[in-house]
Amino acid sequence: MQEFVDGLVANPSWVHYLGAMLAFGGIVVFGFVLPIAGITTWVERRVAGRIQSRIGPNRTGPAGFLQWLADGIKSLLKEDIVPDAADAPLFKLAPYVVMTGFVGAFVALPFGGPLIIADLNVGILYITAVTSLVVVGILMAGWSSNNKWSLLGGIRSAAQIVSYEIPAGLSIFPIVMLSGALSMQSIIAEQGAAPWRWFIFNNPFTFIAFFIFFVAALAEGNRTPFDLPEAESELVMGFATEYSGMRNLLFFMAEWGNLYVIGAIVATLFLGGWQIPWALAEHPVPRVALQFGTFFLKSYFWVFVAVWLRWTLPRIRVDQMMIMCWKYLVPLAFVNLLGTAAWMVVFPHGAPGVPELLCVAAAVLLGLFLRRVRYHLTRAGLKREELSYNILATERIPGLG
Amino acid sequence: MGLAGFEVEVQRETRDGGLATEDMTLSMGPQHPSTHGVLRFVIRADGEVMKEAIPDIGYLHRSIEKIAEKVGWHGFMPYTDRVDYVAAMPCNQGWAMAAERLAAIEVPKRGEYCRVIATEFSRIHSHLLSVGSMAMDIGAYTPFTHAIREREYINDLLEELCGARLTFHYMRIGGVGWDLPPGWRDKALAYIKRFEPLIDEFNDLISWNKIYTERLANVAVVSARDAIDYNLVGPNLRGSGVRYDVRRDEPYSVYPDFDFDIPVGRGEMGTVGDCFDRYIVRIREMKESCKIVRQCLEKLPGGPVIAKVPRNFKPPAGDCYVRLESARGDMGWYVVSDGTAFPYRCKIRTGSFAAISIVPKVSRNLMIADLIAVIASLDLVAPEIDR
Amino acid sequence: MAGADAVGGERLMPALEAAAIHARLKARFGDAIGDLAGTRRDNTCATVAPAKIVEVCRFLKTESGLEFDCLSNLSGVDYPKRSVIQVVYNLYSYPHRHLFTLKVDTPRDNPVIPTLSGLWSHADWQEREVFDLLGVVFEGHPDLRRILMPEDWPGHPLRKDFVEPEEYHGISTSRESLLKA
Amino acid sequence: MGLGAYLRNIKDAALTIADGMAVTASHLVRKPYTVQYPDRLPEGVRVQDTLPFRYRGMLEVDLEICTACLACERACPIDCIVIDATKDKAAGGFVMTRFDIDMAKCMYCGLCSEPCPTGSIHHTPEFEGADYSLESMVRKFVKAPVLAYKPKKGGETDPEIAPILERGMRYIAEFASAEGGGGEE
Repeated sequence: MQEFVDGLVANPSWVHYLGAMLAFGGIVVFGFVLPIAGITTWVERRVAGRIQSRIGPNRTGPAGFLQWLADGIKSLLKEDIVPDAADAPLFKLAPYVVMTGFVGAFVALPFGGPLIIADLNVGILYITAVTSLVVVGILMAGWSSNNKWSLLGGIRSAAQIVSYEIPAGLSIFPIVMLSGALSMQSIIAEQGAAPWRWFIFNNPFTFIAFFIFFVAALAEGNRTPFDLPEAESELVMGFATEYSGMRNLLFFMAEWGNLYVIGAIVATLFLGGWQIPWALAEHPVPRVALQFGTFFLKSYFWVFVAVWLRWTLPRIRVDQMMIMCWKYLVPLAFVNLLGTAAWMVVFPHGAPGVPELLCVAAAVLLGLFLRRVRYHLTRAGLKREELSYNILATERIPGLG
Repeated sequence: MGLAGFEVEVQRETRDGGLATEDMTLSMGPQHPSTHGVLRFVIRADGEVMKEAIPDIGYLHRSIEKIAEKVGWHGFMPYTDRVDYVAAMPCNQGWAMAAERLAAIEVPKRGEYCRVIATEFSRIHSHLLSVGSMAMDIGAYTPFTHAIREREYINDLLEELCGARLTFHYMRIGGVGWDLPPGWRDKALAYIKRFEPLIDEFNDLISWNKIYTERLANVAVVSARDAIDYNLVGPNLRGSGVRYDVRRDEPYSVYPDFDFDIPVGRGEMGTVGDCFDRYIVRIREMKESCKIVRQCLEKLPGGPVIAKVPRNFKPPAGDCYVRLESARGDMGWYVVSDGTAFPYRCKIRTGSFAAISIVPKVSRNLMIADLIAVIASLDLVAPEIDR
Repeated sequence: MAGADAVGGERLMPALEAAAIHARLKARFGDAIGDLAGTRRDNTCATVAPAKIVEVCRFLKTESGLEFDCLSNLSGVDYPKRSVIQVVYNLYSYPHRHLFTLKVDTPRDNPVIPTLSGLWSHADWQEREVFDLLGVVFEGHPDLRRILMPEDWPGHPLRKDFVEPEEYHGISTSRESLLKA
Repeated sequence: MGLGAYLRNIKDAALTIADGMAVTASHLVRKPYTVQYPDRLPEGVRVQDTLPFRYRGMLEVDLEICTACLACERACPIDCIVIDATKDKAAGGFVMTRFDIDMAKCMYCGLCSEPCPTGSIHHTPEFEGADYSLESMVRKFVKAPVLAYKPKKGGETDPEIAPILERGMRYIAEFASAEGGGGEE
């Protein structure tokens, strides 16, 4: 960045550097970060439609792909009302606090070998810290809109996100212990490309730690079954009841963006990030592209799983949410932490056959699950032409009146 | 409407640390996403835990009982669909039975069979909506769309039978308006064969889900004695363990010809009479209704579907109290006739009116999220409460 | 009470005919009970003096062999010709599966009946509805207010001589028909 | 809550959530059920044509076979049908000057089409009745005063009235099957 600015301007002062950084930041945010949040909305609405026997957006752009752009423009044009009883400054500031929480996390996400904005040596610690800014924004929104439903939503989100930071943090520690460093790139470097070299299959404790981290991350992202702060059927719209127009969109863009951040962190910590099996050292561009592709696929698979969970499970109640965190997730997370520590003492260089065994066990579990899916299909008595494996198909079930 | 009658005295406690806490008074409704129809609850809550939930009804009061006195006996039949538009057929049947009992009209066998088919389909139709919207109130949106998708099939069948999708106006005094159209019988049988496994799929998706059962078990437990005391009827009563169904215990129409059993709450996930029991009784009742419709379609006799009833219908003076099993339980029609062409008085006692009167009792110390579950499990529907 | 034991569903105790029920009532309360009227099972009824309605109902509810544990329906009927408002109680017994109807006549200009909300909890709301729509005052009712109509609604709609007010708080209650002659 | 219950809770949660996800996964491969009304229907298909014969949509009156007997006006519980017919010796029958139906108030109950002797007032499968003003919701069927139809003894001979009458009779036959008991067995 320094040489780039020196080349451009004769004797650059700090103003030029600031301008260049802001310009670069703007390009990255508006060119990459916000479209990712938008594309996640499109993935969610198409998958949700398919699960609910309907189609989902398919009018704007090819297969409805530009739906998020249409929503964005619509929200920009919509009037955003600030209720006069609301505390205006806080009310207006809340969405931007939430957005900084979401966009800030992209700094340390490793999209490829060289493709990282800043390879901080405190990578995962920084991301955990930045993503907890979201709770400040939501609480601010809930309290400042001076509406009882929003207050309830805000308080719920404070209780939820703060208490789920603990199991999330605790299940990151085994990975950090295994890789010996906090920086995201070095965590990935410790893992190999092959599935049995990933940290998830390293030992049974990290296998369980993966699920605990995923559940806790869902709670932090306010995703079902933990979407209590913005529970449509109970609190009208939760903390976002009084918001409208662009402010409302900022909240939900942050929510879907956080969903991608969860996918990215899970892919980095547990699934070997952008590691690809082939070296391809001599031609770097396809190598980086391939790395970026594998990272993208891995994180989007877990975004798909989160969406799939959202359209299957009901919502948990506030007290059950606290019980689940403090009585189930936190103790298990401690067990995993101690287990991994003991594992590293017993097998300093990794147990010989355990990763492969765990990999096979996971494959068997997946097989059982697919058998159960086929059982549901046969029981519902669906004929061949009522099925279609193309998820974007919009053609209707034949034979319906 | 104001808050007259709802003055909730606000308790201000100062706990030991000198910190003053105050109860929050919330008005949930009449425009609220999960009060089914226009219902309003004034809630006094300490944080999330409710101290009191006072229902405030009357927003959908069209005074159907006054309209009955203005339009003739035949003219009131379309209005009975509006008494409970979620399950309209039983209401038609109630009014028709009341008029037939007053004028001692004998409905031909095929007409009674058509009525039973229509009522049982309307019961499945209403239970699907109730079960689907209950899952949505607890937070799962997919079961709602699956339930509504199955409900659309029944809409199409009933649309072909009587020409309307919600307010059917299918039955007439003395029988039913139309006979089964040709080919309808096979479509109905095919639908039942396709629908029964989908109930099990719905159960696997949501009913046995741990989060769902945790949200519903041991919530708002109603004992059998309280249920009878508050005159809870239908699935709400059977959920509390009382095995009572008007179709079997006070037989009317041709129900004695069919055999079906009465599902009762057994407290599988918690205690007998909690929200889960009322919900699971509704699901099992759908299967029973499928059994009845299948037997009905197989034993369908020939002959006319309506008796000769004069267009200017004047039943002899007198009164009658008809009870029939609607989707929301035993619906009582008290009808008085004074021999003229206009009904003198018609009082409709419905299941939801009794069910909402128990909400203040069961909703003490529940959480706000539970109140939504209680409203959904009691299957409250605004038109039936306010009439 | 026996109501709950009917959980098994099979009829625990024999159902009494309306005449038998009426005979026991007559034996107990003498002339406070009118004679048996009605042609079919569902409308066999007896009129009861307003003053005695609470004892009669307590007797019907707690007497072994009767046990009417459910007030199935409570409706008010306005008879301007006899200048009387008649309140009809349809009682039902779950253990016995038998039903009986009581009718109470009160003068139309000042209808007052003792409340039954002490005996059956559902009577509370049903009486409030009859008060709201017909203006019958139920003495001793814990919370006698209008239930369906707004608090300040003039008159009682289900009375035969009710004339709907032109407008309510500025909102007109009628819309001239579009089908002008 | 003993350790057994603790572990059983976790097992129940895991198994039932997995089963629920299996059901939704099976839906990922099923085709949608929804019709893309109104702009992406299959070629040449009009939704109104797919509706069953008995569908009670917007009302329509065939003045050619209307005998001005006012049966429908009496039968309507909402009084949303108004007919002005005066006896006119010169024209030899009733002359109708007005036949209005207020479609805004109509509740599509079908009570008017039942007593009609010739089936002239009947429901059509048309359901798209949205309009810009309440006044325009009033359907005025009589443009110019018309002589009421008198059913002929030996059946209709006039070629362009016969098909209308035949359609009307078929509409009534649908109800007649209610009386006549023409079930398909």
